[in-house]
Amino acid sequence: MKKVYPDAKSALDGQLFDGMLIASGGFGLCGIPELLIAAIRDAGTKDLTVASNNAGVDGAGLGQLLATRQVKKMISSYVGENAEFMRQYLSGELELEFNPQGTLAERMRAGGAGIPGFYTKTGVGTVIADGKEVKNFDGQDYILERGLVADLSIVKAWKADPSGNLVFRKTARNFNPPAATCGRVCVAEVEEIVPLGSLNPDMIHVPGIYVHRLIQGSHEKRIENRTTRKREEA
Amino acid sequence: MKKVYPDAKSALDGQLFDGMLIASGGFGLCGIPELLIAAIRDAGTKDLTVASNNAGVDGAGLGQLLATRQVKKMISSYVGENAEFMRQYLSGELELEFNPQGTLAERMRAGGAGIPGFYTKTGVGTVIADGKEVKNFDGQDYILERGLVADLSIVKAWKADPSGNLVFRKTARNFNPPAATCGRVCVAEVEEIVPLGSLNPDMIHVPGIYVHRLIQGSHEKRIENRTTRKREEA
Amino acid sequence: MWDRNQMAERAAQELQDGWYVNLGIGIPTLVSNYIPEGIEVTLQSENGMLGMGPFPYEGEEDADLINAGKQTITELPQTAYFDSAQSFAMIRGGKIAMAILGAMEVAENGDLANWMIPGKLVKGMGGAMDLVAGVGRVVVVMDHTSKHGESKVLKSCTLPLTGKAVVNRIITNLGVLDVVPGGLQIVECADGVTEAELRAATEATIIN
Amino acid sequence: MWDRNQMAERAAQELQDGWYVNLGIGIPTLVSNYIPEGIEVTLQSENGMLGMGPFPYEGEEDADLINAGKQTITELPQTAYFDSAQSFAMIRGGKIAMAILGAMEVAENGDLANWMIPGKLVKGMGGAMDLVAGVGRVVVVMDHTSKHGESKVLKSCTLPLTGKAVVNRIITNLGVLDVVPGGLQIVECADGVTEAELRAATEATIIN
Repeated sequence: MKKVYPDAKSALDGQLFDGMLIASGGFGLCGIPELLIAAIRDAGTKDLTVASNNAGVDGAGLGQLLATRQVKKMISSYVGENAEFMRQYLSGELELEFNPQGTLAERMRAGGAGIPGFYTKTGVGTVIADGKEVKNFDGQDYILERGLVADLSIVKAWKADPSGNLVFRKTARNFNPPAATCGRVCVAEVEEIVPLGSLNPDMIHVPGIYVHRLIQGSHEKRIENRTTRKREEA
Repeated sequence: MKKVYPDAKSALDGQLFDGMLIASGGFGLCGIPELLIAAIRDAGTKDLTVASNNAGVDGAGLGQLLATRQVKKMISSYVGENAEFMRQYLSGELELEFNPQGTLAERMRAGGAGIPGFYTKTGVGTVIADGKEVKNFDGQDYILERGLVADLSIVKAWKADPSGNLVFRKTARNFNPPAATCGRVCVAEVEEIVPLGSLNPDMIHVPGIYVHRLIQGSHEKRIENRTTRKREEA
Repeated sequence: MWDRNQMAERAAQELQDGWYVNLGIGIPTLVSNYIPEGIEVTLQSENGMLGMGPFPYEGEEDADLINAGKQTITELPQTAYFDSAQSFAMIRGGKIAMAILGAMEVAENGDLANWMIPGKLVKGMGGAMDLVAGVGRVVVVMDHTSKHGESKVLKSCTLPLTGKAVVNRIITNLGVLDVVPGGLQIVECADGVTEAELRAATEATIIN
Repeated sequence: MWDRNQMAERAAQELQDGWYVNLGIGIPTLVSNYIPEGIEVTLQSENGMLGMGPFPYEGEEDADLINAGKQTITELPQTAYFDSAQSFAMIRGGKIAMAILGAMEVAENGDLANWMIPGKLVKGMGGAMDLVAGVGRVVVVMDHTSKHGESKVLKSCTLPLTGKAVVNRIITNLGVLDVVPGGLQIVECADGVTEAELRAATEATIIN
């Protein structure tokens, strides 16, 4: 069973279909599977529902799929920073389901963990609770949220071994592990594929069982808000 | 805020009371907080409910608290290997709540994650489902299980830094991370406390926010089933 | 009347030694500049980090190291990284002692609105709903009134809620108020602000 | 009639290349000795490990490295360790292709009993209930009859269930049967066992 593919196009071959649900890792432009998103753009798959914390920016990240109008619906917690997104949303071309950020992360984790529903305080008494079951536990109200299972997960990691074990770097980890677990198929884009046995088995963030296909590749890592201090301030 | 205490007794000072619920890490005799268990035995705290995958063996692990009859009830998935446990259980001196192993682990994780209830397929149609709410999602039945929040968690780790960041070794990790998260207070027993900054921040298994008190100490690591192969077999 | 930095400085007085704290975007971010001597707090960034350090020196920015506002930051010796599910597990699970957040409106029962203005640009709640539902204590830092002089401290919120009955304390440019049974209680007035001025700028019921 | 090793060898034929598999205690553990050439499987141990290796050489036992049967084992180049919540997340989430388990009783509708005999010693279900509920395919390996000659392949189980309608295939010392709509279907007979003998030893309905 070889998991390593030569490029994003071949790694996605046979996994894309119109109307599918894709879960993507990444927070803002940090830790996003840019090459896989570009390959989905090139494949032209339509009417996508995409579960991702953010919707990228114009021309980068999921912004690539918004520009081509391949996305029918976003499931996200925060969609600022994307003028084309707002245009499509306000004109009714794009559906949007807001999920609180922690609820979205937990929905992905639950979907991957065989948990079809869980209760959370988050959103009780807000529009997020509309239409959802409310249950009282020990005197406090909670709402039922559903596990999210995607047809495909796309994630970005730092390193992988050929068995699909993944390791992430700093805050580029973010939604990638829960997204990886919730896909019926998971394709990972990594900066470096290292030989089997060279990762510390105590230090694997996503075990290879979750990862079906792998590519090695690099893309420019963009910074949304470059904030610095001057050396003199030290 | 100093988290490091000189010994198990001082680390538990003020945290023990009769009738409390304690969650313990460990699988069999692997990765158990032996020194903390001994200190609870010495403190004589009574009527304990203990959530732990196993109940130790006679004289080791939680077996120490069974011998002194400090435990009123166990919440476990497997309690073989302990004759005194069986004697107390069969004579009605000890209550026992069986949880499927994955349900117990998830109950701890949920309790720590602010999730009061979740649905699982595990145990549907068995005695485990008795008295529990059944809900159908997408044509399949699931049962509602409750998050577990303990008054105190006791865990065993390999390394810690003074801020309470924990790292585990091999399969000694097991229930320790979920147990650590579900306690209102968590005390960790570690083999080595290393200087702040010497753990790789990408490779922390339990972030220090979950850990309130720490001790460094060592105990004999017992092996339940020593299985080997002969060199000639290689 | 307090300026942004004075509000942040006052909010920093809320911190206690050993606490894990989440700071929102805007004025709350400035709170980290005023942490009192002898008080050690660990900052959580909900995109997956405990132990958030200051902005990097110029030229040392790392695209893989950002905070929830997508700003480049640095790590500290006690830093731990984790994924978003784990991050919100600790938020929802009550492990964060306090969140200091901005707001559009606060009501006398502790309702908070800070994520959406219907009919205008909708950016989303991000992690705010999880934070206000999960953390031990919610402190709001905001201007007491809108640009048009209307009170933002209300009998009830007019905007969609971020959380219901979640705010514990309100710190504004005019003073500090606590949410208590029956309404708000004045804790202190800002420098040069009279209690009468604070009351006049507040629509919510003040019970003391 | 197959012996323990032949049953394990037959069960090993169920494995497919690339699969992640969980093997129960007893005969299922022996399956790893018979993995066919060219088939690569990764063994999961539910106490927190993927990529379980063989027993260690004498003197190289590590108390921190055990399997779910608490036996000392070794790791492999692809090994990954994780905690129990993660381990059962992958089990419950259907990421494990197959579990091969022992049983006390199996019924013709796929009910499985393998964790408890009321009134006798009660050890607990461990991870068995999670495994049968979560994995893609459940294969049971057991003796066809009890020591007293009573069939363990029943119309309905008499012991408390581990899972309801969860078994896909039964491999016994007498042969192989599949759970299909309406009952069991004979797949093959063990060496030297006639179909008549297999039928005679089976209480459950056989539909072919």
